[in-house]
Amino acid sequence: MRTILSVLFTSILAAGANPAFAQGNPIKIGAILPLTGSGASYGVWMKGGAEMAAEEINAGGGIAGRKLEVIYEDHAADASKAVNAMRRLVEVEKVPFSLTSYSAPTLAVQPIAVQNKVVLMNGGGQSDNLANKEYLYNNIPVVSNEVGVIAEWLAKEKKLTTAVMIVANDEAGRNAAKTFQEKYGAAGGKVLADEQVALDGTDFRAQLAKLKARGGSLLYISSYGRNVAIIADQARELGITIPMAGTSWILVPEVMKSKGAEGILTTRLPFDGDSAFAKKFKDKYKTDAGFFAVQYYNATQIFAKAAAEAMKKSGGALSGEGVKNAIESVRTFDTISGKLVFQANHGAVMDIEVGTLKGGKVEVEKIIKASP
Amino acid sequence: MSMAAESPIMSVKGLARSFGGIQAVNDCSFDVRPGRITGLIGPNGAGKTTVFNVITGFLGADRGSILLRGREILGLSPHQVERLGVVRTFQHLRLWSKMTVLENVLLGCATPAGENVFSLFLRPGAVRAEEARARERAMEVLEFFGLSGRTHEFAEDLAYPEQKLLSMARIFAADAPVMLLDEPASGLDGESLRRIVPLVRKLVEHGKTVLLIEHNMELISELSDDVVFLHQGRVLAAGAPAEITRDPALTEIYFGV
Amino acid sequence: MDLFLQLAATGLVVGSLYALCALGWGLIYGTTLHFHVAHGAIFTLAAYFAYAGQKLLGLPLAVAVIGAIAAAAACGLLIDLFIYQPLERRGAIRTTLFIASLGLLNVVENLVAIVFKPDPLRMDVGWLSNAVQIGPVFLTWLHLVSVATALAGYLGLMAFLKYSLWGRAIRAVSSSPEMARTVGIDLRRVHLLTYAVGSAISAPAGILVAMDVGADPYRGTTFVLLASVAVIMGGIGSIPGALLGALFLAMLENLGVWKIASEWQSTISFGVFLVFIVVRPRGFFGRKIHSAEI
Amino acid sequence: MTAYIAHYLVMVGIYAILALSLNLLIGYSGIFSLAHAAIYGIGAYASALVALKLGLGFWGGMVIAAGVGALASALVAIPSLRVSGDYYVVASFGLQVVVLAVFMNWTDLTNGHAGLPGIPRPNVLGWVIDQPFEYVFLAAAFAVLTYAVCWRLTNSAFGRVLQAIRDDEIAAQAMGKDVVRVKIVIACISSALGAMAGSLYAHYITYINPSSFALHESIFIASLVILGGSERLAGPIVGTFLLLAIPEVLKFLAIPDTVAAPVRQIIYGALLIIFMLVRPEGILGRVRSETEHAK
Repeated sequence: MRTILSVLFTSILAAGANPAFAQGNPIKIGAILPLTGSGASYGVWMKGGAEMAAEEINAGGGIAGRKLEVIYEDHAADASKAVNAMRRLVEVEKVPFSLTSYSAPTLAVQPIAVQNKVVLMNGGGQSDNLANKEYLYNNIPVVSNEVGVIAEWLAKEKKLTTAVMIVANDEAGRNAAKTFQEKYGAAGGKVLADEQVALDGTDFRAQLAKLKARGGSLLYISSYGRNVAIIADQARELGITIPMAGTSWILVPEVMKSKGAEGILTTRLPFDGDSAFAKKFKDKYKTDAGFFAVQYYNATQIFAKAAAEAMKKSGGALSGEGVKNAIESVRTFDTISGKLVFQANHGAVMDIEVGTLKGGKVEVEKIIKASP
Repeated sequence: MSMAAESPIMSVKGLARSFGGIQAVNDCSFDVRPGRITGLIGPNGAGKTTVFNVITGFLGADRGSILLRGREILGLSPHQVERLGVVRTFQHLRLWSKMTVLENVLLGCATPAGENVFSLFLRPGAVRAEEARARERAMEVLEFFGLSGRTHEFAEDLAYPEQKLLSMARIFAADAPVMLLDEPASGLDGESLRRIVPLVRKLVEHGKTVLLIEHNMELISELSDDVVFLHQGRVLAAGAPAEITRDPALTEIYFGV
Repeated sequence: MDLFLQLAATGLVVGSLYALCALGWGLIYGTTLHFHVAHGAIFTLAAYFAYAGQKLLGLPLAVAVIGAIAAAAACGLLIDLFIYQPLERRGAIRTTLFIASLGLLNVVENLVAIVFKPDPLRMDVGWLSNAVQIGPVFLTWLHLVSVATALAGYLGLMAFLKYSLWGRAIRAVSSSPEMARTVGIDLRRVHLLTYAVGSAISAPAGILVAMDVGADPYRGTTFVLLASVAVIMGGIGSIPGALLGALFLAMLENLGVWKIASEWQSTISFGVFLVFIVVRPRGFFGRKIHSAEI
Repeated sequence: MTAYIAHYLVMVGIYAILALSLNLLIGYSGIFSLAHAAIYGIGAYASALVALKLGLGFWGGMVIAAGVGALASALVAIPSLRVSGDYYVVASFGLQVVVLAVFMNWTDLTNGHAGLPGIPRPNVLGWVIDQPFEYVFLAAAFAVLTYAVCWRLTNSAFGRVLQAIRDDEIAAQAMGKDVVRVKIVIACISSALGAMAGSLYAHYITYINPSSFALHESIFIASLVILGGSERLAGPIVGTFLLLAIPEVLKFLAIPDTVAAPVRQIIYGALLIIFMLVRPEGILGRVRSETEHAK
C-alpha cells in the first residue's frame, strides 16, 4: 500500500514539476555525434548543447504540447558507424529529424535521409561538399568562407606570403587544405609544400621536419581536435619558429592549453565565453562551453521552431517533409548567437573573427561581417 | 656378378651435410637396387635419419648427389620427391591422429582431380569417380595391412603396432616404387614383429624397393638383401647381411664395445 | 642535409622506443614461442600505471616510473601464470594461445579506455620536455633519455643473459627447450621469469611515450605488431637482432619520409618487410621459423 | 521494426560470408590472418569503383572484387606462407596496414577518408533491390553460396589435404602434397569470398570509407569464427548470429554511449579468453573429421 501511495505521490509530483504534455507521444529526434575517439571533446559540447536545448524546450511545454526526446548515437568519426546509427534512427525510432556532425559521417547518412525524408541539421562539419544537399541543412558556414578570410588576412595584412601546410588525412582536413591553397594563391600567397598526417596520430615530427626544410614564412594547420595541440608542440620543439595558423576548428581545450599553440593565428566563429549560456553549461557539465555547444543548442531550437511551424500547418501531424518545408519557408531563425539565415545552398553565414591565441583565449583583431 | 650387373634404382654419391659444426653425413655413397630390401644400419648418431631426410627433400645437402633412376633429386622439395616415386615413414610415425584410418590412407592415394580446386567445381563427375576409385584402393590397402576392421577409427585410437602398420599402409597406397621405412620394428613386441616382417617382404613381392633403417640386427639379417653400414656419416661397409654381421670390427663399432 | 640529420635523429629516437618493445617481445617469443600480442597490453598498462602514479597518487616522477615498471613486470608474469600456463597444461596449440592473447589485449585496452577515457593523457616531465639543439638537429631532453634507456636496456639484457644464472637458463630454454628440460631446468619457472624480464624491458617504452605524446589505450597494439616485425627482421632468437631490426624499421619509416610522402610511411615499412621475408627469412642474424620442424 | 530486423539479417548474411571464408584459413588450414577486414575492404572498394567509374554495376563489380581480393592476398601469401604461420600473422597485419593506407591516401581513386557515396543498389534481372528485406534474400543467397563452396572444398580430397596440412605439415609433404601451393590457393579462395562480402556490403550501405575496414574489424571477424567454433562449417554462422546481436542487446541496457563501444570490445575479448580456456573448440564443438563422409 505504501509503495503504491509513494508511486502515486511521486508521479503526481513529477507531473507537477513538468508541464503536462497535452497530447500523445514524445517527438523523437536523433543526434549522431563524435562521442568517442579523437574528437570526443567536440562530442561533449555537442551533446551538452542539444541536451540543454531539449530540457529548456520541455520545461517550456515541449513542442506543441509534445515532449522532445533526443536519441544520441556515437559515430566516433567513422562514417559507417554513422550510417548504422542513422538506419536505427530511421527504421526503429522513426525520427523525422536528426542532428549530425563531422563532414564524412554527415555525407554518408545524407542519402538515407533523402530516401526516408528525414531532415538533417549539421552544426559541426564544414566540408564544402556539404552544401547544396537535399534534406541537409548546415547551421554552420562551410569552411571555404573561413579559410578564405584567414588566407586573405595572412597574405595581405600579415604579409606572410609563403606557407607550408600540414593536413589531417580526412575529408575535413583535405577539403580545407584544398580551399586554402586556392584562396591563399588568389590573395598572392604560395603554398610551398604540404604533408598529410593521421587525425589520430601522435607523432608528426618526421612530417614537420620535412616542412621545416622547405622554409616558408607560415605553417598552416589544416586539422582539428587534439591533433593540432600535438602538431603545434612538436613544431616548436623542432625549432620551427615561423607563425602558425588555423581555423576555428582548432579551438578545443587541448589546443588552447598547449604551450606550442600560443600565438597561433586563427579564425573564430562568434562565441561568447561569458554568456549566460556558457555559465549554465559550465555549471551543468563542469567543463567550459565551446562554440559547438552553442551550435547544437541552436540546431535543436531551430528544429523545435520548424517542427511547431510544420505541425501548425499540417494540423498536428509531424513529418520530415513538413519540417523541411518549414525550414525553407521560415529561413530566418533567432538563436542565442543572433539571427541565422539559411542560404540557398542550405548553409549559414556568420561573422568571422580573426585573431591570435594568447593565454588560452583568442585576442580578436578583426571581425569580418557575414555577407550572404 | 649378377649383383653388379643390376643397375641401381637409386644411388647416393658423396653426400655431405653438417649442422653447425657437426658433420652428420660425410661423403656418404651407396646404391639401392630395385626389387630388394636394403638395410641402413649403424650406431646412434651415425646419420641414418639425416640421410633419409636429405633423400626425401626435407633437408638440403652441402655436397653430393642423389640419382633416382639416373635423375638428380637432390634439391627437390619433399612433395616433388614423393611424386617421383620415393615415399617414407617417420620414426615418430606422424600419423594424422585426428583423422580416421581410412582418411590417413586416402591421403596416400592419388586424387589429383579432387585436390584441384577447378576440377572440384567444374568436373564433379570425374572427382566423384576418382574418389570412389581411391576408396576402393584404400580399402584394398587396408585389407593388405590387416587394418580393414579399423577403417573408421581415429588414428590416435589405434594401438601402437597398428599405428605402425597404418604409417606403412598410407605410403603403400601412394603406389611409389621406392619405400623408405624409418625403424619399422622399433617399439614392437614379438607378436607384432611377426606380423610386420612378412609384410615388408610382401612389399617387395609387389614390386617395391625398400630402404629401411633398423636397429634390430636379427631383423636386418632376416629381412635385408643388402646392408649399408653407416658410421659418423660415412659408409663403412656395404654388402650382404651375413658379411656385415659377421665382421667383428663392425660389431664392435655397432655395440660400442 | 639538415633534414637528413633531423630525420635520422628522429628515427633513432623512435627506434629506441621500438627497440625496447622489440627486446621484450623478442625475448619472450624467442624463449617461449608464444606469439604474445598481449605484450601490447603491458606497454599500455605501464604507461597508465606511471600516469596514475604521478597524477592520481601524486608520487614523484622517478618513483612513479619505477613502480610502473615493477607493476608491468608483475602483470607480464601473471599473464603467463594465469592464462598461458593453464592453456599449455591443456595441450593448447599455438594458435589457441595467440587467440587468448589477442582477447586479453582487447580486454585490457578497452578497460583502460573506460577507466581513463580514450583520449591521450600526458605526464608532466618538467624540463625534460624542453628542446635541445645539437647542431642542426632539434630534440628534447626526453628523446635523449629514450635513446639512453634503450641502450641501457639492451646492454643490461645482454649482461643478464650472459652472466646471471637465470639469464643462462633463459638462453638454454631459448636454444632448445628439450635440452634444457633434460639438464633439469624448470621450464615453467623460466617462462615466468622471461615474462617478467621481457615486460620490465618494454615497460619504459610505454612510459616514455606517455611522457612524450601521452598515454593512449590503443597504442600498444601498433607497438607490439611493429615489434614483431622488428624481431622477424632482426632474426628470431637474437637480442642484437631485435635491436637492429627496431632501429632499421624506425629509420626506414623516418628516412623514407625524406623522398616519399609521409602518409605512405607504414606502406614503406611493410613493403620492405615483405621483400625481407622473401630475400632473407631468417632476418639479419637469427633462425628461420618453420611452421613444422622435422 | 521489421526493417530493423531486416538490417540485422543482412549484416548477419554479410558477416557470415566473412566468417565462413576466414574459417577456411583459421579453422581448416591453421593459418591466422589479421587482414580479413582489408580483404573485405578491397572487395567493397573494387566493387564500388567499378560500379561508379566503369558503370559495370553490381555483378561486374562483384566479379572484379573477388579477383582483386584474391590477387592482393596472393601477393602476401606467396612470400610469407613459404615460411611459417607466424610470418603470415605479421605479414597479414602488414597487408591490413598497407591496404588501409591505400584507401586513405590514394585520394584520386578512393576519395580518401571522405569515402565513396552513391554506390548503386544491385540490379537483379532488372529488379533493383533497395529495400532492406529484399536485400536479406540477396545476402542470404550469397551466404548459402559461400557455405556451399566451403562445404565442397572441405568435404573433398582437397579438404582432406587441408586438414592434413593443419595437423601435420611434414607428413603432408612426405605424402606428396604441395603444402605451399595448397595454402596459397586456400588463402586466395578465402579472400575472393571475403571480397565478395565487401561487394555486398558496399552495394547495401551505398557508402563506404576506410574506417569500416580497420584492424579491429579483422579481429572481430576472427572472433566470430572462433566463438562459433572453427572446426565446423556452421560454427562461424552461429558465432555471427550471436556476436552481431551483442551491440543490439547492449543498446537495451542503459550503458552510456561513451562506454558502450569499449564494453563491446571487452565482451568480445573476454569471450575469446574464456573460450580458449574452457572450450577452445567453440560453441558448436568439435568434429574430429568431416571429409570421411564425402561421397
